[in-house]
Amino acid sequence: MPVEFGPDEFKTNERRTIVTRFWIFLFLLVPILGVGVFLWAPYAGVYLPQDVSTHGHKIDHLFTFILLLTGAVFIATEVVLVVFMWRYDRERNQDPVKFTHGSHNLEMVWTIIPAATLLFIAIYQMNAWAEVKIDRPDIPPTLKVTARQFEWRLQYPGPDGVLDTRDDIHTVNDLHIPVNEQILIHLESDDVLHSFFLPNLRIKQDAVPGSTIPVWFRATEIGAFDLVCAELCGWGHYKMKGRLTIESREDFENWLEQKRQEQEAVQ
Amino acid sequence: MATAGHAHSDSFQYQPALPIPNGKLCMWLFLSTEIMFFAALIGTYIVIRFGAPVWPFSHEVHLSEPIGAFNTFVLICSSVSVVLALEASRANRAGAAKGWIATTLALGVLFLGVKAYEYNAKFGHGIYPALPRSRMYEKPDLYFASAVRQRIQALRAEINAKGAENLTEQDQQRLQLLDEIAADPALGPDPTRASLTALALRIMPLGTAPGEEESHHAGLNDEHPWLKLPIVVPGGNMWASTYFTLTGFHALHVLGGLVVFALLLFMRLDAGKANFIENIGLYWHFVDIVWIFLFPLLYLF
Amino acid sequence: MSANASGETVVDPHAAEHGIGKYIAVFVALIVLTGASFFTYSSLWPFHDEPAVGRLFMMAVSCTKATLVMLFFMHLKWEANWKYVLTVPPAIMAIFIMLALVPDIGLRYRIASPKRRAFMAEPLDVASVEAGSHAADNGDQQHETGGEH
Amino acid sequence: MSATIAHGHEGAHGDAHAHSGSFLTTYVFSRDHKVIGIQFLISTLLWFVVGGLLALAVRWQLAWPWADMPIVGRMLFSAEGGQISPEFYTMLFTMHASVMIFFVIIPILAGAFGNFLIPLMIGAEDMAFPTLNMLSYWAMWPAFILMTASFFVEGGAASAGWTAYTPLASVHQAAPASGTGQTLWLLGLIFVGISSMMGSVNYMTTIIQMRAPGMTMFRLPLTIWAMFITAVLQAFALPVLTAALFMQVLDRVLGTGFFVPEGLMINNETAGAGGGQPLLWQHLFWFYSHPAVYIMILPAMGMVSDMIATFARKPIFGYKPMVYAIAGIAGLGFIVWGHHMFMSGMNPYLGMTFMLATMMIALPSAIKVFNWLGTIWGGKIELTTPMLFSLAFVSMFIIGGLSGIFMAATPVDLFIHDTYFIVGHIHYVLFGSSAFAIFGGIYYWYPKMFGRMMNETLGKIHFLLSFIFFNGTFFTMHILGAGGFPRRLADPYHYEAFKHMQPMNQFMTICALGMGAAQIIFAINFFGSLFFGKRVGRNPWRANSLEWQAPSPPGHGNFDFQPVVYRGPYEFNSPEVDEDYYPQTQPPPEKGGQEKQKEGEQH
Repeated sequence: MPVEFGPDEFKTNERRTIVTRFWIFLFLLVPILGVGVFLWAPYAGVYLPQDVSTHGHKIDHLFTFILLLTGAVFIATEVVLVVFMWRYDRERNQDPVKFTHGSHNLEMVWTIIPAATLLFIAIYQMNAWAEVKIDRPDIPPTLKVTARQFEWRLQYPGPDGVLDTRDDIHTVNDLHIPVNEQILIHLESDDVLHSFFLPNLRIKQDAVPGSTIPVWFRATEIGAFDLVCAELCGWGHYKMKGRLTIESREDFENWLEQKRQEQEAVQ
Repeated sequence: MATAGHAHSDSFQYQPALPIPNGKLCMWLFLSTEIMFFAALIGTYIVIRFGAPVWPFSHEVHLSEPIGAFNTFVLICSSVSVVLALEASRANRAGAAKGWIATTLALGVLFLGVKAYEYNAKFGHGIYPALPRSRMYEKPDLYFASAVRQRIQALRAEINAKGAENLTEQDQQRLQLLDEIAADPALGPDPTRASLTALALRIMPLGTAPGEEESHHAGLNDEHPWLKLPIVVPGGNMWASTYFTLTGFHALHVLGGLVVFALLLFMRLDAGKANFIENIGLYWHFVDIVWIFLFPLLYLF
Repeated sequence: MSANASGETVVDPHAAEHGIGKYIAVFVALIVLTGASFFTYSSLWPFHDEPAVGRLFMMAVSCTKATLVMLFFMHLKWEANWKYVLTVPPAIMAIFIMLALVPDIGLRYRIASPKRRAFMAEPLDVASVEAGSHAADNGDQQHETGGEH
Repeated sequence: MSATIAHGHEGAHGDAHAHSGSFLTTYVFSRDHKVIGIQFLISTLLWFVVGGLLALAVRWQLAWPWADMPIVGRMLFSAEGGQISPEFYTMLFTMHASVMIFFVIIPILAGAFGNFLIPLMIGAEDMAFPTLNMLSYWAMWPAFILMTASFFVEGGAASAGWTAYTPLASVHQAAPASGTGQTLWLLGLIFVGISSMMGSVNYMTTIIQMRAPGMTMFRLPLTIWAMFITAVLQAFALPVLTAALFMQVLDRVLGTGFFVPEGLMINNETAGAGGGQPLLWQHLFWFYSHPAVYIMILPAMGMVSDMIATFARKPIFGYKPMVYAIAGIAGLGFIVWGHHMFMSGMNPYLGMTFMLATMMIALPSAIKVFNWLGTIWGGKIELTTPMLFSLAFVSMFIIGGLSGIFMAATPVDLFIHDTYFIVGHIHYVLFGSSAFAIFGGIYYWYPKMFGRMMNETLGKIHFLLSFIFFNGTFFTMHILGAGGFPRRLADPYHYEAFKHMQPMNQFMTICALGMGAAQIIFAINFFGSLFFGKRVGRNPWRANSLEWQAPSPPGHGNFDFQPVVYRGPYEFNSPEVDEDYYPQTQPPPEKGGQEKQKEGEQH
């Protein structure tokens, strides 16, 4: 009894070679364009933004390290896929099919090597994580950030140097910090979840209502950057935008004093 | 071969698998999903309860351990009766099986009845979660005082709305009582912490911790049920949230079992129904086990 | 098939058929164990100062009761090994999810904000009220609740 | 040809069974697993259209924010002059994700393919509980109706993201749209959960108890293994979500305080009792929703394994490691949910634990990819449409899997969390992998479902356009994310730093439109082939597994003979036989003479 083939393509072999080559080329485009996009990205300015923190380079380094590692695996596997498609195409491959159910040794190899690599990455990154989220500096808070729909409320200690007293200085969406100093922020939320995201400082932390979450960093360069809300907080999420100004100690104190006087003038 | 398609059920054979009927396997798998369902609920209760700064003793929320224990007893009895129904059905004693199923049904209804009585007692004391907020306050603070004031005003307005000439003697007494409460120092211009606490205790005295001696003195809300003044139960909101959620979902499971038992009463429960009774029995025992954990967690801890 | 069904070691699933006496025994055991939970409330219970002991005791009693129900009423005692496959993984995961919730939810007041602390429940300070009421407010309060004092 | 394939005339056979009940019991309230599977397939494909249109609207806003939507804009938002309002934008991406995850990918894999394939592939005449199976489909309808209704209630549909993070989702005052719509959303998902629960216990029972004689667990096709493990995942993880959904409903409706801390005031109103913790929701939600990611990919992996072996004409490489990898993914999948919460304020030590487990879950995925490559090594590859989709699955899954490692590394996640990197990653896994496998699966099993072939040329055009436009849409998301581009912003260009990324977004939107248009070809092919497709015999692809030994389409009861299984499902090009395939039911050659064996005699 004749075997019933489905599609016509298998009965007639004309045009098939060209068509097959086309598909293989299409799959080859994946690694080529994939790598290409990542090579092009820094030139297009769509890549890790300028880093102005002391810990940021570790994160960037980890990112690059993982990118190179996964990039190598990506290129290798995609190329192997394309080569196999080329080599073992039905028309091209005149050898008999390799009738095998697998290889125990190969399985061991490609289990143990990735496992060791992954374990290495896991351990390699722990220090960076601890630096950002665990090893909290033992200093009084520089300021308190309270997120609410849809603004950032910032509260600096007044002349007494203590938060939550009458002489506190309040600003909205205007975050100033001194450069090259350890900053400790107490992050709170008044209503829903928000996320305190400073792309240039490689800082991200959700603000959770009911909790005070410490955030610490040290900025290394003077400049103005974005403060972004990175957790959906309602319809106005997109406009919950703040401005981060990193400035010298003097400028910072002048600004603080100016704010204090403005505040007193109102009261 | 060509005719095989017409009588599949008889002709199809399957690879030997677990030596139990499909229905029983399915029931056990269903019960493992139920384990996870109650694990989420009970786990939530445990972390919320033991993480809370203060949690009410059962007497503070008018929870009666003997009633809970009685309900435990009822469920254990119903577990025995359903297992006896299974035995009777396996022995092909359909009448006896139906009797035991009817007993189980009656015990289940009794359980739900007791549950309803308990719920009613809580509702009567104002212990329930409600939007935008219930009558329960976590601490005797100014919010509480203002809520009491508002309630008193609302009651006054309600009585006065009848018009001065229509007031009965009872209404007069009520107005008098409201005036007395309004004169409480806690509702005055500057209440102290102690006076606010005193007001809270006057409205609803808290129960006693286990092991302490019971002292029964009724609060305003108990003496005059129409008052329905706000109350203070520290930790009461989360207590009510978890208590009603846990017992509520358990009661729904009981109800589900009872529906099946009621349907069973219309069938002939001979040996042919034994597997079915075994499956519903498994479910019923599971519901029993959940209660075995809920009872100490909610009533005795 | 189940003529020799009295022994507990028989693995025959029908062994339970004539074991009504066994069910009664389990029933009695369950009642006694429920009573044992209540024992923590009696004045004879020696650990009133340490509630954790009583709670552990009650949980142990509950686990025993649940095991009895599963073994006898749910016939797990006479089932093959599939019973472990179906009951142990959910039990492990049930405990695991509870444990995983402890650091964030069980300890949620560890990093509570000042605002949260301000609204947080706290035990009623009954002692201060009693001290105050016996001194000054006694006369005022007597009218409503005096009969009880 | 073996006797098992030769006998039986499918046309006559089909007729013998088709008219046993009325139209209503045969096609609507059917208890036949194949009809239920096709019902699931059609329903979910319709929701696929809905979800896709929502996605296109999201893309429109990202490319040209506040621009009038052409044609449909005036109809939909006449109040805003044809613009998408920010409230509506939050609804769009919320409902896009909810629909795609809960109404498309999960039900199409578990509901449609699971239902159709499980009894056929294990050699059973139907599911263990046909009525329960029917109920699991009809339990989806309340969900469909509730979700549809939620678009039309006051305030609009759910808008707190598909993750429904509290308190935004659980407090009425938090968002104008988190009113009735959110409650309906929660109730809808509860029904989806009930449906999945009924389906999963049924699948497990069927696979354990109703395999044909000789079909041992390690002779099951990988599709079935994947379906089995998926069912286990659903059975154990879903109840936790159901409990959490109920708690959020209670928080919203009754005023319990599970997810609300003390003293929470939103828009000057008290937001409920208090005493709970917002992170509780995230833990319970991700306890299900992380395994759900595997629920959405494992059956696809199984189906792809079957297709790749068939079209490489070669046994699957490392069958048992593949099975163990599926089980490993499932096992680890339960203890990695916290990696969605690294930035959530979770205890950082807990985060470290979750990070270790998360790293390890990349391992079984890697093993699977290597085994697929091993399978096509030394084969004779036939580039049919299903095979193209399967190879695309492998190619795309490599990207999706590798990009996951970035998120698993907690310090890197610190930066890319909640950026478009995540969006790219999830779409490579869910669209590039799962949806491509679904398309492949439809092309592959369509002949079995309807007895006709889908058009190969149209199929290949569909593949070509989908593949190109898919990558055009989603690959660039990775570098957008590396640039810090946050997700869920109605107007990202509000920030100076992201303004120069708008042209890239426009390119992506154009690709997305192209991808949407490509699906029209698929729809034409799918529905056209019902009437004009070429009729096929039992085994058009010359595959081994049991479903291909049944008539196409199989009649009620599936098999017109008692299937007896002699070997695993991937014995292609076996030296034992002359043909390049070796059906599971074909007796070994030494018994070749006795073709008319009585069922179950020996194996």
